[in-house]
Amino acid sequence: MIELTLQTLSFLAAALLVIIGMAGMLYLDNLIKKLIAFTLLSDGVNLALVSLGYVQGGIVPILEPGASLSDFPNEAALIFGPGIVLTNIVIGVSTTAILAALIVILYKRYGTLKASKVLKGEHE
Amino acid sequence: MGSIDSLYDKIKRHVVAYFTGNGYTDASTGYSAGELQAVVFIMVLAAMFRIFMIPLGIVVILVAAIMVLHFAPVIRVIERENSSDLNRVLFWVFVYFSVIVAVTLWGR
Amino acid sequence: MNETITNLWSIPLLIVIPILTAIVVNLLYNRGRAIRAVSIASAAVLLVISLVSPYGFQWFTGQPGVTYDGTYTFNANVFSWKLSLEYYYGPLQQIMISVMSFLLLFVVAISTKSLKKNFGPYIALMFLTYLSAAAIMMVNDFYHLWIAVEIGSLLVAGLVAASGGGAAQKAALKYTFFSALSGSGLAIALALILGITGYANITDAINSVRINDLSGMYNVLYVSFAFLMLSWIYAGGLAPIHPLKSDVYRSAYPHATVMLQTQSKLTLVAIGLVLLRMFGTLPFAREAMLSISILTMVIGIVMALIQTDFRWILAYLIVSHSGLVTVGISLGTFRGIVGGLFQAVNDVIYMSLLLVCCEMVLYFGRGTSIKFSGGLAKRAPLLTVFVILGTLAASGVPPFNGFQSELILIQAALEQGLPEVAAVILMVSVSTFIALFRAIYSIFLRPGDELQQGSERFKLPGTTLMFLVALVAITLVLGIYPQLALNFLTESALKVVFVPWVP
Amino acid sequence: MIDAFMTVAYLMVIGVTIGAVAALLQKDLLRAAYISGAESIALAFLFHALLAPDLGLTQAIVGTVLMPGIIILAILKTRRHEESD
Repeated sequence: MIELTLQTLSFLAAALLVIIGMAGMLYLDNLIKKLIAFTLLSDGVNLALVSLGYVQGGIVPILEPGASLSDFPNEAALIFGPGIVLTNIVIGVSTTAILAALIVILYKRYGTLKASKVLKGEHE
Repeated sequence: MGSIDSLYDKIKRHVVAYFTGNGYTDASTGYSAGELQAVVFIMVLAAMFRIFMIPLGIVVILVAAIMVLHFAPVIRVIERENSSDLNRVLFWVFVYFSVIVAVTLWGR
Repeated sequence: MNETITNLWSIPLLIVIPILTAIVVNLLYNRGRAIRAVSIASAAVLLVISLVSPYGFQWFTGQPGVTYDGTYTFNANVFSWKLSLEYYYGPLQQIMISVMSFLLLFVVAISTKSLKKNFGPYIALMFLTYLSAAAIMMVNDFYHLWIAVEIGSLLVAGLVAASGGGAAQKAALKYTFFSALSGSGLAIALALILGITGYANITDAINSVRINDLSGMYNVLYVSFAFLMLSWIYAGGLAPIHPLKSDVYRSAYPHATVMLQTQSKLTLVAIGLVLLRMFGTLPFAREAMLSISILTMVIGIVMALIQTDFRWILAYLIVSHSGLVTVGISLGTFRGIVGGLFQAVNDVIYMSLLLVCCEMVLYFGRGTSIKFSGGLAKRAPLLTVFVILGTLAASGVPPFNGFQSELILIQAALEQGLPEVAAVILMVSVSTFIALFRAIYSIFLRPGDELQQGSERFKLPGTTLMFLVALVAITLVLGIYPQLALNFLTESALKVVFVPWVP
Repeated sequence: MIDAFMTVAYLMVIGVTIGAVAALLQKDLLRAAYISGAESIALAFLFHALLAPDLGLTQAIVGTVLMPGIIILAILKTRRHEESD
């Protein structure tokens, strides 16, 4: 039996977010909905990466004045996940902006937001 | 595919479609060349399974031959599966990813 | 290993000059002549830098710090530390980036001449694409690799969408939607590798995997391998994602496709070498890479055979020939890697030749569909000669460069005891000829309609003519003296095979 | 104090999941954008609870203002309700 700590729960939430995002990107027919599903997917990945570094009962990895140096490596949360996530958030924003711009352009051209009409394959 | 056509029916339909169907067009040379190439490619790749086990290679070649005869114009199947529809590509990527992870973990 | 700083100027310049050019070109609104001058000068500077640059490393955060009393904390030992974020410029990087700079120079010259409207942002996107490909080629840490791949995929979408037309915008939207999966996968792979080894640097990660006993954690390594390979497939346009990538190649302007295909070939080479260095010793890793490459070659060439549009044929041929590049890399032997890298160089050159010819067919006002055209050979005989030379080079006919690299690849496949792969490579080169010659016969050689018959000849623009002549000269020179390129490639291939931790 | 903090964190784990589903089930796209912003607030709090306060701040700004802002701009330029057919 896995203990239901905050880390396990947030891994679970991250997996659910990724699955919801993928399902939304696959099954929803509206382009804006697909865009929202994409942001949920990247949120899920971010959450997974952040909870990788969590330490049960640990402290924020900032060395405050007066803190003991010997306990710091054992207690502090790992920072490699957050280092990647900060970049991933920025990349997510820029990708969202480009997708939104393309969706607006395609709406002006085709007059619809339905993915089944706009994103048809070329060979059909 | 609950098709009850015999092999003769398939080949006959194929041949008739060549000579009467849409008539001779610019595309038909490409289609016939592509069909032959695809069949040869599939057989050559099926023969590659001999590097694991020679009996496995024989079985895979036989299975490939039966599959080729079943999906008679192979090129049509390939063309349909190559559509750039987003959902179709996503589906193939999921299949691919699971196969890669399964094969690599199993091969260990 | 002792590493010395021998290169403090050229690597930053190769990154900074494209960014500065992109900003300046964006600011020069509606001043076509100024944009042309700035971009051509900048591309020429990039070509010169990539040709004369010394080999060496560039480390970030390597500067000495300043203390309160004005002295420096400078210490000679600072330079003996191995810093994590690292770029490397070596012979492989030199030849790849030089070829790309050469193509960029002429592509910029052609596009500033042929586009009529305000094209500043378009040229800026072109330079940024160059930047991302150069960064992916030089990088030696996973963090920058991830960022460069992400930037590159967004730039591909931007460059395609800027080409206009509904098909181009649809292709861009699909490609960007997919970057969600690929980018997140690459981030997860990076996090897993960091978690296992503790290093973002590829050299340190490989050393850590070799030194420490990771037998209990092979599952994690395999998952990160799979995610990294997903981004390899996505960025290079290999098998399951090739419909999106061929859409992209087909719907951009042909001169933009020159940059796009160069970028994706360089990405394939760089990430493929990283995969081979990091995961090459894992069982079944190279087999997975090899099967993807063979599938790409086969599906690409079969789809190219049945297309009825010259641009579609070229798009699928580019996909199929990227399979040729990766077959060599994923064979993993010295000869295979040399063949793959050489094929990448050759492929970029002869595909550019064919793409520029395709652009000229569009420019003369004829469609590229092979159904409703014909008779162009009478009115543009020079273009016909060039396109036939490009076809011969692409299908591996002896005096041209395609022959040399395909010969090396076939030898490598036979050495490994895989005659089937050699047969597939041979058939790909033959089918390339068939697919291209169908289009050339219909567009150039077949007698055209009476309405399309005219008396006056089409004249090739001067820049394009220079570009075509230069490309044909390069294909001939590399075909007759392959050592000119192989000298650059052998050292890198040896390093990858025998000392994979050295960049 | 700690227990209250952790209880809220557990609630936020549930809130993130419910927010994600609720955002995708809306017919009104504008409301979907707002709900995805609310989900981002929960996510920011969760980052804070997972000992990454800097990421919590970034996510709070980016996820609640910037991302829904971009999506709302796109909705204003296109249409507010999903097509029924």
